[in-house]
Amino acid sequence: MQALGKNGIPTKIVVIDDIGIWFRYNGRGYCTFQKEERGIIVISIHNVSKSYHQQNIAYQAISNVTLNVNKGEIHGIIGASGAGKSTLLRLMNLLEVPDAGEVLINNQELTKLRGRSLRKARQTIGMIFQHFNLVANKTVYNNVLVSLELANYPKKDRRARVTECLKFVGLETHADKYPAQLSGGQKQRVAIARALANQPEVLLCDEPTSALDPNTTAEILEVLQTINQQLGVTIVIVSHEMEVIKSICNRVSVMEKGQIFDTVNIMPKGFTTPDKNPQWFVDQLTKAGDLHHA
Amino acid sequence: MQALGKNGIPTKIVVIDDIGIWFRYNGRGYCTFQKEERGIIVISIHNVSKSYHQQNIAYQAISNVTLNVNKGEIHGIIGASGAGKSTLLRLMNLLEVPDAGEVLINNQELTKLRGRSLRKARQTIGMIFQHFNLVANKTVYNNVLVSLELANYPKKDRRARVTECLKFVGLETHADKYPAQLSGGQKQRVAIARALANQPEVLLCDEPTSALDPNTTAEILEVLQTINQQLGVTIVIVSHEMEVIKSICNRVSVMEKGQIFDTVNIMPKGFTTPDKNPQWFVDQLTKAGDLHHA
Amino acid sequence: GQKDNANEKDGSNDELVKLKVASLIPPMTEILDVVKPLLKEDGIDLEVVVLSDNIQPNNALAAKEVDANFFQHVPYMEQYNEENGANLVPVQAVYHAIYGVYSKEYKSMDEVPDGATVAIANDPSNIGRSLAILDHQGIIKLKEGVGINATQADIIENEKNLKFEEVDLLMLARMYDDADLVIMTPAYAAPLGLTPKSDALLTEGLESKFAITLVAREDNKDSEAIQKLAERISGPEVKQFLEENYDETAIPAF
Amino acid sequence: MPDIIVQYQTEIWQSIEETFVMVGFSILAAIILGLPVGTFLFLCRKGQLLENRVVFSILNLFVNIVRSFPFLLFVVFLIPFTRLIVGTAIGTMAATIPLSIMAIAYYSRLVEQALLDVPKGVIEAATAMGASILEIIYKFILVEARAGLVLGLTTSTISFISYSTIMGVVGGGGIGDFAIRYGYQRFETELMIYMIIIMLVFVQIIQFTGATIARKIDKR
Amino acid sequence: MPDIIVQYQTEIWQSIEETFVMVGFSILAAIILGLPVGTFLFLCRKGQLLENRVVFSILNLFVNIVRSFPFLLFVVFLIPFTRLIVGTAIGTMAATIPLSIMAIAYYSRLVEQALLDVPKGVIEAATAMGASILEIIYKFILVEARAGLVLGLTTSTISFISYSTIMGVVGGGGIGDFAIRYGYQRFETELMIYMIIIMLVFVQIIQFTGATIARKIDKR
Ligand SMILES: Nc1ncnc2c1ncn2[C@@H]1O[C@H](COP(=O)(O)OP(=O)(O)OP(=O)(O)O)[C@@H](O)[C@H]1O
Ligand SMILES: Nc1ncnc2c1ncn2[C@@H]1O[C@H](COP(=O)(O)OP(=O)(O)OP(=O)(O)O)[C@@H](O)[C@H]1O
Ligand SMILES: [Mg+2]
Ligand SMILES: [Mg+2]
Repeated sequence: MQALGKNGIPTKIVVIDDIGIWFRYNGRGYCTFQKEERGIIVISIHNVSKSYHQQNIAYQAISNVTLNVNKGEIHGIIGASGAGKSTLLRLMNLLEVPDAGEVLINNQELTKLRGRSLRKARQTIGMIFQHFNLVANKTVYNNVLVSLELANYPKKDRRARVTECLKFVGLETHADKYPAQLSGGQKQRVAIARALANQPEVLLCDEPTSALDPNTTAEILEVLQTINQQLGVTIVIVSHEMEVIKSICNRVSVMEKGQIFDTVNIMPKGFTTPDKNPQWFVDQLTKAGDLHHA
Repeated sequence: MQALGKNGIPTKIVVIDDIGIWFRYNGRGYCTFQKEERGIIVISIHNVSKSYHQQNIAYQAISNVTLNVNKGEIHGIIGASGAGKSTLLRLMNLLEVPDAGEVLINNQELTKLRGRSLRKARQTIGMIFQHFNLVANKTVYNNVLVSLELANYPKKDRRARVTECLKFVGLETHADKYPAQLSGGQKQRVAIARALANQPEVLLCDEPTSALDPNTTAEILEVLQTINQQLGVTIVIVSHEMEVIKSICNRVSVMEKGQIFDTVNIMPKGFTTPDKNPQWFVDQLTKAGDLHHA
Repeated sequence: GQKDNANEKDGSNDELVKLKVASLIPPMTEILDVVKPLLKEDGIDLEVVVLSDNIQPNNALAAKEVDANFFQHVPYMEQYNEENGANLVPVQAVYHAIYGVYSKEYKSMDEVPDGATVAIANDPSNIGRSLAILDHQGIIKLKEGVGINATQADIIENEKNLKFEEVDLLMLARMYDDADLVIMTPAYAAPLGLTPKSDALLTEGLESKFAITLVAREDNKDSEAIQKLAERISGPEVKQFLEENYDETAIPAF
Repeated sequence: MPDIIVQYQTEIWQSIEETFVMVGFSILAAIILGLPVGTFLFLCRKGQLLENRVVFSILNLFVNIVRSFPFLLFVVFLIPFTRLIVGTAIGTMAATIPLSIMAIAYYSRLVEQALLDVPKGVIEAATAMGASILEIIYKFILVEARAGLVLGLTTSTISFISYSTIMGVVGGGGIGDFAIRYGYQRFETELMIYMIIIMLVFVQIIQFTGATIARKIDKR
Repeated sequence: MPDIIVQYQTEIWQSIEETFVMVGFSILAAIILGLPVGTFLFLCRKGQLLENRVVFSILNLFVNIVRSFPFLLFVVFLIPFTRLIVGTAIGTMAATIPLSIMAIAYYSRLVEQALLDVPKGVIEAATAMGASILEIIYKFILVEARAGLVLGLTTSTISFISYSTIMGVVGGGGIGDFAIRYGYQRFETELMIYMIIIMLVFVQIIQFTGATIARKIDKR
């Protein structure tokens, strides 16, 4: 099957199912949607508002936002600092409880759940953070294991599952290290492995690459894309970096002052993995045009 | 005077002096050098080596590096994480004492100075850091003032000088605030004002924008460029972000494993100041090509 | 005029001889308070230094920081002299504080069961004194000749298997509820409403050599001020005071 | 071995044993009760998981009062309570009661401080993973704070030793009391100095052990 | 006003005054000497500006020994020294000596801790600006650590009050000693409780004042 993408670049459609249209582009596999309505809605936010109170002054962080995230998409959230991106994301797993409105995950009304059932629901939603938030006193292995323990994953299968997840992020040989012994990118991959352990349907990412350098950012984005493509995990990613959003998202919401300004569908443009080779830097610099070697 | 730049874009040569050729390009003023040798060397690093000892294991952070920085240039240092960029910069004002080799600022051999004379020399070298390193318990005004106090700046002129510096970075109205009340970009501008107070000839910047978002990064880069152009301050800027280096540097050293891999002259390509307007995000996203509004 | 007045005042103060006396607890401190105005008439300004442990008053006296002290009996003082090479001397015995053995539960020594606990003070001279009472009354038997220096190790016979608990002097009264027997001075028994005469199972008896005594140093014992103090402290006012306030607990020794 | 130590051998051993009993019970109380009290102090603080002004204020007041009570008076004040618990108010066992209560107050404050050092992000990650409050405490907060908890217990233990010297008042005995009674009251200055040295050696050993363990288990 | 307080008015006022003198001198000593000792402890640490193993070890040992010395024995132990300084070993003034030495050791440890909280970057920026060590201390480190220093002094002051209760031994007097003498020895339980309440009120006032000042001057 050959098809012509919107921009005229040939794409190879692999399969069409009820999730959407899976195709290959530039040697990579993607899933997109003919129509937004076609997708199954995984996360649904209805008229949600959230305000913070500080010294008796209420600050409206999110005002009356409605947003649907479709199954299998990588949904970006971008906007200026303070626009409410993180708050919106944290509303999706009820880390922040909304003042008004509903949050639904897979048609289950999260805002109605309490105690044990809320915790159960949260176990199906992975989350990764800018600063990794690993337990520094647990080994890589145990950081992943704890997520299985919390979900009462069958005891006998835990070891295999942890190893599998670590393999997925390429850290199987680092299982016995502590987070402090890892680089930033490795730490984030442990956090991803931990989030994946319970086979979540959704992965929420708050600035997952903002603490990382460009090399490592590309590394992590690649892992996220693989998760989306190979495991079909829906990803919501908050970032203030245009490059990050453009590189892997197929739908992006732009936020402003606690509201969604616009939501656009885009074609993820991929990322160039910068080389560790110093010549790469020189090439990048000289590519720019008018210059001569010193 | 009209001239044709290397890339064919017309540039307007303003003046040629013994520093180099000053010209306008794209509406901005720049200074470049016909020949590297033409420039007056402000910072000179000769065969410098530096190793760190941790648990009796020596790690060679800088091996036998030689580098000249010319008066009036914005010299970038880029390279992978751990390449030794920060260490090289910190050697320039002897925050790290080299194991071997000499460091000269304005032909003064810094490595020979001790005590008071070293401190005097340091007062002519400004430095700004990734995390600003402001005194959180001093007001903006006092943060700048302290630098004048240290240099025994005439008492009666201090107030005027602090105000002048704060005006330069656009913070004159924030003089009585404390750093915690400022945004990241404002904090970095205070740090710049503090570094400028003693009219330094050189400004050393270690990842000055890495803690900032893109809007603010552009803001700070603009301030640095203005300092370079209006005050003729030589700037050395360490960054791992290619975009940052490309946007304002006219000479760049690429580092690898404690050595300078290459040094190239480039034409600074300027920076787009991202708009706070959310439409800017949408434009950026849609510019990318094949997409439709959701 | 004002200046003169001030001088006059100073002058009158100068005429008074300052006398510092260290003491511990009532009634000792109160006796000193009684003699204070009397000594003023004799041209002596008495300052009472209240300390709260029973080593410091002797240390202070030996170091000439006070001129006398008033809190101890002669054996205790002798023990101090011996251990520290000091030369403190008794000046005037003032009152007998009769050690008594008290019990909340038992009316007589016969009722006291085997293995009863006995609370005694934990400083050496009071340990010795407490054991000596029991020895004297034939309840236990101590090694020959240990006298006031006895410790529990010197008990050679203990028919009732008494168990001794050494507690701070100041805690003895609090132990009344706790221990089967408490051995203490009247000063500590008084707040409990106990007197040696009517409540103690055993007492030392008036012949006790443990009279609370005014103590000074060899070098100042004959000084006029000390002698005046000795005179006043064994005077009728003190006697009257003790009889009125400490009828059964502090019996004048002069 | 100096003669005087040989001479008083039995008593010295006994006093060491008494100190061990008193300090040992205090440590136990600190762990069994001080740890939960400190954890509650932390959890009930403003902005924390179990934010609860009333519980926090009560616990905080308890800790403040016990810690600022002059210890000697505290011991006396507690006598009726001590008698209720151990049946007597004198002796080493009785001495453990006021010491243990002080230990709980003392350690719980250090526990609170150690837990406050746990990055909020870790607690947030735990919540996002669907951990219950008990799981957050056991599998995250206490794990992350363990080095601080050990250091706090070390500091506390040294304080307990210091407090235990006062327990001679109620017949608690112990090394410090021995030093006071034999060394100070019986003027065996040499013996007193040896006892002080023994105490300081204990303190140094505890300090060193605590610091070493804390360093070993701290992987941050 | 309860009768018993009216009755003992003079003595109570005097004991309060004595406490103020003892604690006041301790605070002075803590500031005048504890602050520099703590600063040196910090500066001489590994990796700090004046890294010096010998000085650090000596100061560290001094602080450790004083802090782990049973305070009663410490007071006794210091008598010859006290006599040398104030000419006498008894009375309120004499009591200030051991208290002050304890205060220096106590506060210096808290100073060290507070200074360790100052971000290394600030010190680095100061060095890069050509500040001398003295300037770094006065214009940067102490400014940045000031809230911690005030909180430390608050904690210390409360400890000094607690330690001052023991000073009755050498005739130091003070509220705690008064409570012990009248309340405990003379069984004036009511009076004792009032005195304890007075002490706790003082402690709460100090705690509150210290915390408020620290919050006000903390701009971080
Ligand atoms: N816990 C809180 N208490 C008070 N105000 C808060 C809290 N969390 C967020 N806010 C405020 O809510 C607004 C939105 O915050 P949010 O963190 O969602 O913004 P953001 O878009 O993620 O910004 P950034 O890019 O800086 O992370 C901000 O003004 C912020 O100050
Ligand atoms: N104080 C130190 N002690 C020990 N090793 C150090 C120290 N500072 C730097 N290093 C080591 O020296 C090497 C060079 O460090 P440097 O900070 O100069 O790198 P960099 O190029 O600035 O990297 P980055 O982009 O991560 O800041 C690194 O391997 C680092 O681990
Ligand atoms: Mg955010
Ligand atoms: Mg660096």
